[in-house]
Amino acid sequence: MSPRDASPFIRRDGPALEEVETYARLERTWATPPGLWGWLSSVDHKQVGRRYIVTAFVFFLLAGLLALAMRMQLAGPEQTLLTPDRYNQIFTMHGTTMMFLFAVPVMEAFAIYLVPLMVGTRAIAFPRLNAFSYWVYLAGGVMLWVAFILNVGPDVGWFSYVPLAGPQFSPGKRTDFWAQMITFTEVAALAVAVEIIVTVFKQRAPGMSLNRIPLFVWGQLVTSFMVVFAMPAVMVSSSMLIMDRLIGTHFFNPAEGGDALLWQHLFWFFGHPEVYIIFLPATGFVSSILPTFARRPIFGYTALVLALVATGFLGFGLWVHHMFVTGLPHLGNSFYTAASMAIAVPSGIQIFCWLATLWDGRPRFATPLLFVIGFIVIFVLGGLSGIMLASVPIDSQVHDTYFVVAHFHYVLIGGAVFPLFGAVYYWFPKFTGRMLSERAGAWNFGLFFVGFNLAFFPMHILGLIGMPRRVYSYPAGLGWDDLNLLATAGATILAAGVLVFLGNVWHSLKYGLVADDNPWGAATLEWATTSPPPSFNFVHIPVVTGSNPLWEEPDGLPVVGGLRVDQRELLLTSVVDAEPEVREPSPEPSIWPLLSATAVTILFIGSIFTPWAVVWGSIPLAVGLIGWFWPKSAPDTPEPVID
Amino acid sequence: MSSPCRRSVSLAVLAVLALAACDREEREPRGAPVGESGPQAIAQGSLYAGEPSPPDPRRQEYEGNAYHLAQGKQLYVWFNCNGCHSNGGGDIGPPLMDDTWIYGDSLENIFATIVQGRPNGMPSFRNKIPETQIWEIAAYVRSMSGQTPTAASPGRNDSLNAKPAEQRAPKAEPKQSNPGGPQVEGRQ
Amino acid sequence: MTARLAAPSPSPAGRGRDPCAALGEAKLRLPPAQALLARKAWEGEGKVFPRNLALTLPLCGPLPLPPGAGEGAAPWRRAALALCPLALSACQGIQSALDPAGHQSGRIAGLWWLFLAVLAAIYALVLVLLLIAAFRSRRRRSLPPGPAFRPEEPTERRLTRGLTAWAVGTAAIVLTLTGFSYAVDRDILALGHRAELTIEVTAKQWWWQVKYDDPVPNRSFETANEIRLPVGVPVRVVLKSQDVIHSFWVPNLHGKTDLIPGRVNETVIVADREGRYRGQCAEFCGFQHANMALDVVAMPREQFDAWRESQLAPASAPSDDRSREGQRVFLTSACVMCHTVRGTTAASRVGPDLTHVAARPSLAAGTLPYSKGNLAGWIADPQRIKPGSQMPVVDLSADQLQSVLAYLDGLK
Amino acid sequence: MDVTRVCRTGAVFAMTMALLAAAPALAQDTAPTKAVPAPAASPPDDGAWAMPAKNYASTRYSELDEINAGTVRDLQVAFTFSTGVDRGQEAAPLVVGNTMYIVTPYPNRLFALDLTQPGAPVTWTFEPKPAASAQGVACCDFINRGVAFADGRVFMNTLDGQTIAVEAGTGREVWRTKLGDINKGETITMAPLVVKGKVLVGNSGGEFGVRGWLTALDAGTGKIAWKAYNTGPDSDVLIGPDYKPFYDKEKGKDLGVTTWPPNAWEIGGGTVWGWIAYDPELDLIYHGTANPGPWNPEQRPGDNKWTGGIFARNPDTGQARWFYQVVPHDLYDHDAINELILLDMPVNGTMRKTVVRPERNGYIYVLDRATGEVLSADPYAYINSSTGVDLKTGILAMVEAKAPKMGKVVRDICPTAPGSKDWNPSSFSPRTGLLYIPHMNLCMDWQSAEANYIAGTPYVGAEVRMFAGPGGHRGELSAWDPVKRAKAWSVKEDFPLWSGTLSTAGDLVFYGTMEGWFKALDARTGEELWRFKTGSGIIGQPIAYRGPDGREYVAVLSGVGGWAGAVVVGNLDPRDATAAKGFVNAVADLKDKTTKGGTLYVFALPSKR
Repeated sequence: MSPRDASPFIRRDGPALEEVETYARLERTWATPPGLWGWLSSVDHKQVGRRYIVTAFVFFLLAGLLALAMRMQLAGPEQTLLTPDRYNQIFTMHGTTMMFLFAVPVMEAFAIYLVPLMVGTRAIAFPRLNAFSYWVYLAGGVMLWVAFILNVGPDVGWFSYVPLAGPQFSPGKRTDFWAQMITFTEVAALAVAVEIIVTVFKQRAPGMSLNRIPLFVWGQLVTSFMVVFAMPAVMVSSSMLIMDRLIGTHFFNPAEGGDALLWQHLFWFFGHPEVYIIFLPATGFVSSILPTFARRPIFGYTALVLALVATGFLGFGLWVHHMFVTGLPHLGNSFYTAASMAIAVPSGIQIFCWLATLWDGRPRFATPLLFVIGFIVIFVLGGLSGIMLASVPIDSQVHDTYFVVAHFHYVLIGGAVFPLFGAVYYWFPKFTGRMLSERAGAWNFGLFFVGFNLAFFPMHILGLIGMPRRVYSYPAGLGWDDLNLLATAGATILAAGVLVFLGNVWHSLKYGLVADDNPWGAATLEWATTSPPPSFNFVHIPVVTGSNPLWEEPDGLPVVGGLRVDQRELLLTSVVDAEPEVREPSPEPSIWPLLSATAVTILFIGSIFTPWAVVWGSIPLAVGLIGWFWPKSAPDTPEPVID
Repeated sequence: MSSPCRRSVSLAVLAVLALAACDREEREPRGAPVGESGPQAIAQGSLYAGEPSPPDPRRQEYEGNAYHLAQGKQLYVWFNCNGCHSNGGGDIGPPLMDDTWIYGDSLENIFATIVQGRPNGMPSFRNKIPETQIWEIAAYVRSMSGQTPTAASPGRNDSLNAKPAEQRAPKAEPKQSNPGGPQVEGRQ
Repeated sequence: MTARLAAPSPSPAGRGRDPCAALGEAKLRLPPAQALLARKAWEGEGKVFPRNLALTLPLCGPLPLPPGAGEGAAPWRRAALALCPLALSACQGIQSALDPAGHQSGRIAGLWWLFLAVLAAIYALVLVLLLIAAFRSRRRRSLPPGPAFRPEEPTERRLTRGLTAWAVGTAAIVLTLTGFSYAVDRDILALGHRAELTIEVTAKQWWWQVKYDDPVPNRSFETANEIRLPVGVPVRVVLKSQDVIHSFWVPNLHGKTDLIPGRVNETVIVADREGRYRGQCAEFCGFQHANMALDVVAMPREQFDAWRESQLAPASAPSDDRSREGQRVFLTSACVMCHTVRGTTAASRVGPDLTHVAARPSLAAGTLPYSKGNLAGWIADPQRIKPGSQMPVVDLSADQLQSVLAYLDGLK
Repeated sequence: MDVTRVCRTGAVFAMTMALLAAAPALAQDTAPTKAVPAPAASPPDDGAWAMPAKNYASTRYSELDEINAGTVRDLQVAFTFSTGVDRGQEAAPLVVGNTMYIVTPYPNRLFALDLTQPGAPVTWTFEPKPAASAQGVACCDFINRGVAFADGRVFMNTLDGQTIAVEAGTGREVWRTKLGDINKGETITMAPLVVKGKVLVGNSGGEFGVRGWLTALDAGTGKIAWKAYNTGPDSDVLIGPDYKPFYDKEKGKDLGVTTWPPNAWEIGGGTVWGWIAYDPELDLIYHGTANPGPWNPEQRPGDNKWTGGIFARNPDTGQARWFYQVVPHDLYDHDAINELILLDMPVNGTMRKTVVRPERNGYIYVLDRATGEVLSADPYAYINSSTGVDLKTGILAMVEAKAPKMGKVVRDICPTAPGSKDWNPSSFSPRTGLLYIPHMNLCMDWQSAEANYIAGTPYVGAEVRMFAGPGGHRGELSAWDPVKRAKAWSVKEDFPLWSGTLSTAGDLVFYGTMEGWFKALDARTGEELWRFKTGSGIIGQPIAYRGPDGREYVAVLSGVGGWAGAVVVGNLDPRDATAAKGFVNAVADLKDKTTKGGTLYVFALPSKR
C-alpha cells in the first residue's frame, strides 16, 4: 500500500514527524507480514473481520442451498425428492448454520471490522484472541459441514431437544458434532464479545463520551453483553448433552433424576437472547444508514440507546414463551406473556425514531436505504406476529407450525438480513475501496423483497390451517398444496436476488468505481480514514466533539498525538467521558493463536469420540497457550518516536 | 479469502479418515437386502469343526452401524430378550456381556442362535422376527461385550442405569465354553 | 454433495423397493392367480393398483368436510369467515385453527382475529407513515443535495411529543391485548373442571396409544390413532410419552400440549359439533414426525356409547376359513411380536392395538385412510409409506398376506 | 429330664415320652398365654418327616431332643449324598419309615435312600425326564421344593408341569398328569400337599403371564378333581355360595374380571407356587396366590383379584370359603405364597384359631383362619413402602412416594421384590412359643417399563437393582413371639437367608446360609452353638428325623441357587445391576464365597458304642 495523505478531516496538531514519514513508520510497525506465514499470523482486526464476513457469507449461501432443497421437497404434497433422514439433516443444518455459523458471526464480524474504526482506535482489544476466535469459528463450521457431507450431519433440529438428541434416540456421532460445533462457535463468540466490550469501554477516541458513541457501537456493546450472559448457557447445555451421550451422565435422563425440560430451559435462556444478539447489531446498521441517507442526525438518540439497553435486559426474560405448550405452570406462562409483549415497547420506540428520522430528513434512495425501508416493512410485520405468539392461547395453536416459521423469518431475515445487505452496500466502499453497483443493488433489493414475501407470507396461513413445522412431507387434500408451491416459487426468486448480489460483488471487486474516503457523506469516524483503511486505521487519533463528528467538524477533526510509531501502541481512555488515560502496547502478529486454535480443535473433535481427548488434548493446548503468553522483554528504545 | 482452499484440503484429509463414518451413520431402516434365509449353515470356527466360513458380507452393514445397533438395542427390549438375559448380565438365560459364548461369538452364530433357538430354553424366533431385525439384535448382542466399534455402539438409555453403556464396555476377548449344544443339564 | 441432496440414492435390489414390487416379489414365488388376488385387494377398493404408493394414494383422501362446517356458525365465526380474504376455503378444514369446532379453539380463534384486527391496523399505520415519510422526502429531495443539516428545534420537539405518544400508545395496546389474552386463557382453563371423561394418550415413535379410562378397570380399553368423543362433553386428555417429546394438537378443537418423557401433562378438549377432525404431532420427533397424525371423531352421545361398548368387546372370532388361516398366520408370524388383538394370545404393546383395527378411519397413524387395499399396501411395504417407521417389512407370501388381510379386515 | 437317654431306649418308648413331653404344653394351652400349633393339624411327632412342612400346621418342628444345647457341640456328619445336579437345592428331604426321599432340581430326579444301611445307599432312582426347554421358562432357577408322601406313594412335580405319583417301595411310576404348558411359560416348582386323598398342586410362571391355578388330583388315579383359577370369573375361581369373606373389599361378582383391564386377567398371574396348609378341624385348606403379571403395576389398574392374597378352600370341592387380599394391586412382585402356620393362640385375651404368615411385604399377618379376619399385622423387617394395615378394612396403606412409575427410577424401596422374606419357610417351636423367621434386609431401586406379552417369554416390565438395607447386613434370622407381637431376638447374617429353618425340642434352631454354613442356634437366646461348612451355599429346608437306629438325625441339602443364588448357578455378570431381576446386584460377591453344588448332608451325634 502506497503512503497516502491522511484524510483531509484530520487536523495536524503538535510537532512530530513529517506526515509521510509518520505514515511510513506506522505502516512498518502495524502492517501484517507478507506471505502465507503473515496471513496465518495476522492479528489485524480488519483482516480478521474480512475473513469472518466472507466465511459467514459462504455459510449463508450453503444454508440457503439447503433451504432451497427443502422448498423443492415441499413444493408439492407427498414428494420423495428427499428421504426423511436426509430432510431432517438438511433442516437441522439449515437452522444450525444460519443461526450459529452465519447470523451471529456475521454480526460480530462487522463489529470486529467497524467498532475500532468507529471509536477511533488503531486496533481491537486482544487482537490475538480475535485471530484465535476466527480460527476456532472456522474449524467449528468446517467440522460441522464435513460431518454433514460424510453423512454425520446432525438430524435432530437446530434446537436439539432431548431426548431425541440424547444417546438413546440419536445414535452415532451426528448430534455430538452438533454439540461440539456449539462449543466451537460459542468460544469464538465469547472471545469477540469480550474484545468488543473492552474496545468500546477503554479505547474510544478522546472526547467520545458515552452519549457520543455511534448507535452501531451501542448496539454491538449491548449485544456483546448479551453474548457474555447468554452463550455460557448453551455451552453448558451442549457440554451436558455430550457428556450424557459419551460418558453416560444423566442430566437429561428423567428416569435417573435428570429432566428433559432442563435442556429447553437452558437452550432457550440462550436461544431467545440469541435472536436479539442477531437483531441488535442490525438495528445498529439501520441507525448508521438512516441518518446518512436521510442526511439528518438520527432522531431520538437517547431513546434509541435506552431502547437497546431495555431490549438487552428484557431479552433474557422471555425464553419461556418458547415453552408455552410444555405444560409449565400457568401463572409463570402469564408472566412471560407480559414480558414478551413488553418488548414491543422498545421495538416500537426504535421504529418510531427511524420513521421520524426519515420523515424529517432529505433522503437519498440509494440501495442501503432501500434495504432499510424493506427492513421496516418486513420487520414490523414480524414483530406484530410476535405479539400474537406472546399470547399463550394463540401460541398454543400456532407454536411449532409454519406460522412460527413465517414469524421468525420475518424477524430474522427482515430484521437482520435486510439491514445486513444494506450494511454491505453501505460499507463495501470502506472495506474494499470500490462501490457496488446501484442498479444491480436495486434489482437485488427488488428480487429479495418480492421473493421473500412470496416465500414466507403464505407460511402464516399454512400454520394457521394446521401445517406443522419440520415435516419432510405432507398429505394432499388439507389445503396446503398451493400455498407451499407459492412459497417455493418465492424462495426461487429470493435465491435469484442473492445471485444478483453475488454478481454485483464480483463485478464491483473487479470493475467497480473506486470509492472516496467518505462516499456517502456519513458522519462517523470510520469514514475519517482512507477506503480501505490503513493497517493502523488512523495516522493520528481523532478527537471527538459531538455525536456526528464528521458533520460537526466539516473542516477536519482535531487529533491527539504522542503514541509511538515504532511499536504498536494504543490510547486508552476513561469509560464514561473518554478522557485519555494511558498508552498501552498492542500485540504483534503471532502464529500462536492459530496453533492454539488447532489444539483446541483437536481437543474438541477428539472429545466427540473419547473423553480422554480432554485429558490428552489439553497438553498441546497448554503448549499453545504457553507460547502465546510467553513474556517478552521490553524493547530497548530510549527515545520513543511518537506521531 | 483463501479459506475455500484450506477447506478443500482439510476436507480431502478428513474424507479419507472418516470414510467409515458414512457407513457408521447411514440410517437404512430396511437393513441389508434380505437374503434367502440367513446363513447357509452354522458358521464354522472354533465352535464347530471345519474351515471357518468367510464372513457374511452383511456383517459390516449391521455391526459398524450406529442406527442398526440402536435399533437392535430397542428390539432387545421390545422382544423380551432382556426378560431372560437382563441388560447383559443374564438371568434365566446366560449373560451376554462376558467373554463366554456357548454357541459361538460371530454375528452368524448369534443370528443362528436366535433363529433356531437352542436346547435348554432359548426359544426359536424363526418367522417371528424379520431377518433384518434379527441381524440388528445379533449385532447389538455383540456390542454388549465391546465387539463392535466404539463410535457406533449405543450410549446410555433414558432409563435405569444398569451398567455402563455398550460404547464404554471393555472389549472381552471371546472364549468359548461348554461348546456342544444339547447338554442336558448344562446351561443353555 | 449434490448426489446427497438429490433423491434417495439408487439402492441395491431389494432395498427401496416399492410395495408393488414387494407384492411382485411375492408374486414371483406364487402362481399368478395369487398375484391377481393381491392386486384385487387394491382394485376391490376401487383404486388403481399404484405404481408409487406414496405418490398416488391420496393420503387424506377427499375427506368430507365435517358436517355443519360453515353453517350455523357463531357471529365471530361468520366474521372470521368474512375476514379471511386470502383463501376463504383455506380457512376451513379438518386440521385448521381457523375453523374451530370446539369451545377453546373458538375462543382462541376469536382472540386471534382480535389480535389480527388490532395489529393489522397498527401495521397499516406504520406503512402509511413510512409512505408519507418517503413521499415528503420525495418533495424534499428536490432540495439541492448538500451536507447533512441540523434539525430544527420545533420539529424535534414535535417529533419528541410524537414519540412519547407512540410509546404510551404501544404500551396501552400491548397491555390491552395482554388483558384479553389472560381472559381467554382463564376461560379455556375453566373448562377443565367440567371434564366428564378421561383419555390417556401416550405418544410413541410414530403413533398414538389411546386409552379410555374408567373407574371400573375392565371398562377401560385401548385403541390407537383415533379419539372419539361425545359432542359437547369436555374430555380430559392425560398426555404421556415413553420415548421422545411429542405434541398433541387437534387444531379444530384446541391448541397443542407437549407429551414429555418423565412428565404427565393434561389438556381438555371439547367438540361442539359433530365431525371428523385431524390431529398431528407438532413437536419434531424423528423420521416420521410428518406422518404421525390421529383422527378425532365427535359423535352424538348415543353413538359414542355404542362405539364404546363395541370397543370393550374382545376381537371377533374369525368367521371363515380364510380369516381363520389369517389369524393363524398372525399369531405365528412377526405380527404377534408387536401387536395386541384382545381375545387372542397376541398381547404385545410395541405397536398399535389391533383389536378393532378395521373400525378405524385411518391406518398407520393417519397416513392412509382405512381400506383393505391400503392395509395391503401398508403390510406389504411399510417402509415405502413411512420410511424409518418401526413396522418392519415382513416376509409374507401373497397367500399369507391375503389371509392376514381377511382376518384384520374382519376386526371391526 | 434326661430325654436323651430315654430316647435311646427305643422307638416306642420314645414316642410315649414325646407325648408326655408335649402333654404339659398342651395342658398349658388352656390358659391363654401361649401359642400352640393347631392340634388337629399337628399330630404328635412320630420321628418321620412325611411332608416338607412336617405337618399340616406347617410348624417344621421336631419333637426330637437328643441333639440339644448340651450335645450339639458334638454334632457331626453321619453321611452325605451327591444328587448329581448342581442347581439350587430348595427341597426338603422326606423320611418315612426307613427311607429318605430326595428330589433334585430339573431334571427332577427322585432318589430313595435306604437309611438302614451304612452310608444310606440308593434304593431306587426315578427319572421323570421332563422337557429340557422347561428350563427356559423357569423364572428363578429350575428348583423343586420337595415331594409329598402319602399312602405308600411319593407325589412329585416336574418343572415342565407334570405331577407324578411314584410307588414308594419300588420307584415305579403309578400315574402322571400333565398340568402345565411350558410354551405359555407354565412350570411347577412347588411341593405338593396331599389332603384327604387329593394331591394339591399349583403352577408357577407369574413372570411369564400365565394364569394361576390350584388343582386337586385324585391321589389314586391322577384325575383332576377340581381346578380353581385365581383370576377370571367366579365360576373359574370356584367362588360360590360358601364364599364368605370377612372384608367388604373381597365381595362382589366376578371380581377376578372386573378388577382387571379387559382380558388382562387371562395373562394375569396369581400362581400357586408356595405353601399350602390344612386344618382338619375346620376342614379348610389355606393357600396363597402369587403376584399379578406383569410386575409393572401401571399396566393393570385395579385390585387384580385374586392375586396376592390368601384363600381358604374346601379341600373336597375347591370351593372358596374366604379370601383376604394381602397386596391389592401389587406394586412390587409381592407374591403372597409364603408358609401358613396354623396356631391357636390368645389374641386380646381370647383364644383364636389363627393362621400366621410372615409376609413378603414385611408384616407378620395373623388371621382368624375360620373367617379371614386380620387380627394383627406387625412389621418384622425394615419397611418404607407401606405404613401398616388397617384392621377394620384390611387395607394396607402404601407410601405414594415409593410407588413404582414408568420412566422414573423410584429409589430405595424396602423391602424388595423378593420381599422381606421369600418362600423359605419359618418354623415354630411350641416349647419356646417363638416363630423362627429366616429373612432378608434388602432395598431396591425400581423403574417400571412397558411389558410386552409374547407367549413363552418373560412378562415382567420392571428394571430393578437391589442392595443391602439399613445396617448393611443382607440377611437376618428373627425369633418372633406371636403372642407378644414382638421380636424376641435376632441374628444378622451377611448374605440374605434363602434357607428354611428347623426348630427342635432340643431347643435348637437350624438353618443354612448362602456361603454354605449350616448353623444351630439356641432357640431361646439366639446364641450360636454349632456350625458346619458344607460344600455349597444352603438354600434348602433342614429336617430332623429319627433314624432306624433310634437316633436323631438332622438333614439338609446343600447347593446354592434359586433367585438369590442365580449369580452363582447361572454364572451371571454382576456388572449388570439388573441381572436376575436385580438380585445379582445385592449378592455380587457371592461368586467369591461359594460355588455350585448339590449334596445331601446328614448330621448326627457320634454314636456311643
